Amino acid sequence: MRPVADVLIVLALALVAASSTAAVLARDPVRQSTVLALLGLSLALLFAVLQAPDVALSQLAVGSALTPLMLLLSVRKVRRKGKEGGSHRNAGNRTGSTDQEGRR
Amino acid sequence: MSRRARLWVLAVGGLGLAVLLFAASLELPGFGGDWHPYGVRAVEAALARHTSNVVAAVNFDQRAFDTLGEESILFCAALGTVVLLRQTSDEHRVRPEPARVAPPVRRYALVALPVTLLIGLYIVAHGQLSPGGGFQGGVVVATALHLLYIAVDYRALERIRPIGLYAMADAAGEAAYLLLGAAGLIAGTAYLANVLPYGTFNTLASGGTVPLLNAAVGVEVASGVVVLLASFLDQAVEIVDADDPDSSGRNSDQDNSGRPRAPDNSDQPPAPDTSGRTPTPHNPPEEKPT
Amino acid sequence: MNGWLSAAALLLLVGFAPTVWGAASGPVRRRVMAQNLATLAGCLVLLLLAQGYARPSYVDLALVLAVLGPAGTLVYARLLADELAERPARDPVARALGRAMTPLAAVCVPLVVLPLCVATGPGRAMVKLLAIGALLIGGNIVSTRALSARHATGHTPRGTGHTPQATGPERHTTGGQSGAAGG
Amino acid sequence: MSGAVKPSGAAAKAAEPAVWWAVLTGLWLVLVSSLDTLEFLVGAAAALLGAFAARAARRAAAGDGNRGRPR
Repeated sequence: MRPVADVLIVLALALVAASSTAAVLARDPVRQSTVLALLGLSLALLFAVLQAPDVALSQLAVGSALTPLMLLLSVRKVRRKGKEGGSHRNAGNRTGSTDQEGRR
Repeated sequence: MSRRARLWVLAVGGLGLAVLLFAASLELPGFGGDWHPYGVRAVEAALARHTSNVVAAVNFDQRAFDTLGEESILFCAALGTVVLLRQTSDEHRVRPEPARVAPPVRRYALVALPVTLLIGLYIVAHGQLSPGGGFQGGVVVATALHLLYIAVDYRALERIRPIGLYAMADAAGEAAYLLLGAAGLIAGTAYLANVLPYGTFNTLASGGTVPLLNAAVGVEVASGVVVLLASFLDQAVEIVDADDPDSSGRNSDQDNSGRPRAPDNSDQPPAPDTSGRTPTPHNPPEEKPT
Repeated sequence: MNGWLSAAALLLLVGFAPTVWGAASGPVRRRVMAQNLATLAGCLVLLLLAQGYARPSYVDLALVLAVLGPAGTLVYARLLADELAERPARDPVARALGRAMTPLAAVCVPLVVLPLCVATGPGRAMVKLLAIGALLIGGNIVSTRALSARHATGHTPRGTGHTPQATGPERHTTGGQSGAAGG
Repeated sequence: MSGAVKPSGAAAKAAEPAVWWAVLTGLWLVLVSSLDTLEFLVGAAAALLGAFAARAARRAAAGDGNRGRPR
């Protein structure tokens, strides 16, 4: 059992190293968010093979749905803000606007 | 202080830390070994108090005061988020549009929501027996509720999420933890001491105060996360700048139907939607934040 | 005991490790599908670990992941609808994953869960394993569907002046709506 | 399962949470490792919460808010 358990630890550790490096290298928050989900999952697996199921459970609970949700909501707000600011600078007439009572 | 002096201070501090860490690491027990001075004592104490999950015993019994601090961190984080992301006077709310979600996904969410909720409650209730506890289970419960946003739409979530109640539950969970700690003082021992009978080992009633503290943390975390996400969701879905009239297009949730949305306010004429047409900053009336 | 852990290591290597690469490169569509596959593989690895370490309580990890993993994928399907729709499945990996995901879940989950059930023996623990398996398959089918449904009906702009009448689940054609509510 | 029950009479109204309660209690009893009375009571209470959450969620998803606002 011992060698297999060690192999598992090494494997999980390598996965954490790989996914965290990828998370650092990803610059776009949207793309980073999927890598972060994988990083969370790898960390949970690492904690599980290190016999720390409580920590693994925390990581799973927070990392699998909550973190992506908060991250993507923030991205959406920031993008919207940028878009609004941009459209404002361009005198506000966006081309694709399909308002029912045509603006201006 | 000059830049050079600051760097020196940093270097000395870093060097000291490195030396201490190295010295400490020499005394560490071997990796993966069976014996650890702290671990052995913690397990002994946990078993003496009939708590089969030793981690729960450490978190909610032996070092319950630490957990009080951690719980308060989340409480303060939720509080700070609510304050920072509140609706300011130059912002107004738009009504989120109904989402278009494939019917199987919607059906799945309606089935998965109670199941996830139950699993969350199970994790909270069995913190003293198996991996889990108030924090993990509370997060699962909060995620369960948000399935309604993820797979239905935001208005559906808002219908089952009276945010005031959750804010109150958040505070009540925090208060329950504090008061349970005070029970130790009343019983004549220390704050957060385990004063209840320990119960039968490996049953739901074991561990003395551990399950109760778990429940308090569960309530606090679940409602804290709901409140936290509510501020994020409001900002991402409902709240727009008042000086930008173009709240009609793609900013909301989904479904770019291009219909200018009437603000959520009743004294605003909804039909012709003159609300934000002219870009004056204070056109919409003051609305209550959250 | 050894065999379960070996199987977990193997699954970690061939099932989970490639998803890290998939989630870290390529278009958003591929990344989200890799995340979906990773929750499936991770959940099965956790089940195998629980059996391999002879710790029945570790099964709770898999239980939580079985419900939260699909929820995570649905988060992406919901909030990245623009990104998922704008690249119409040009990526071969994403297309292959989208097609293979449901059969993969339907084959791999029983392949792992049924031996575990045999090893556990009849009882409530076995029913728990079966419930986890059912949640896992149902969740994966639905989340895969959500990803492809987004692609099909993501952003057809509706007629102007459409009043929001959200009474009842909106019926729109996404093709072949086989009810796949898990459990 | 959801959406199948149209709340017409009192019995129909009670049927949906009852079914959910039974299912969720069964799930709880499957999840736990050892059974005793307290376990069953806690499970039943949690399942009750889940049952009402299920109904509230279905109504919130189906209705536009005027029908059965579960506040």
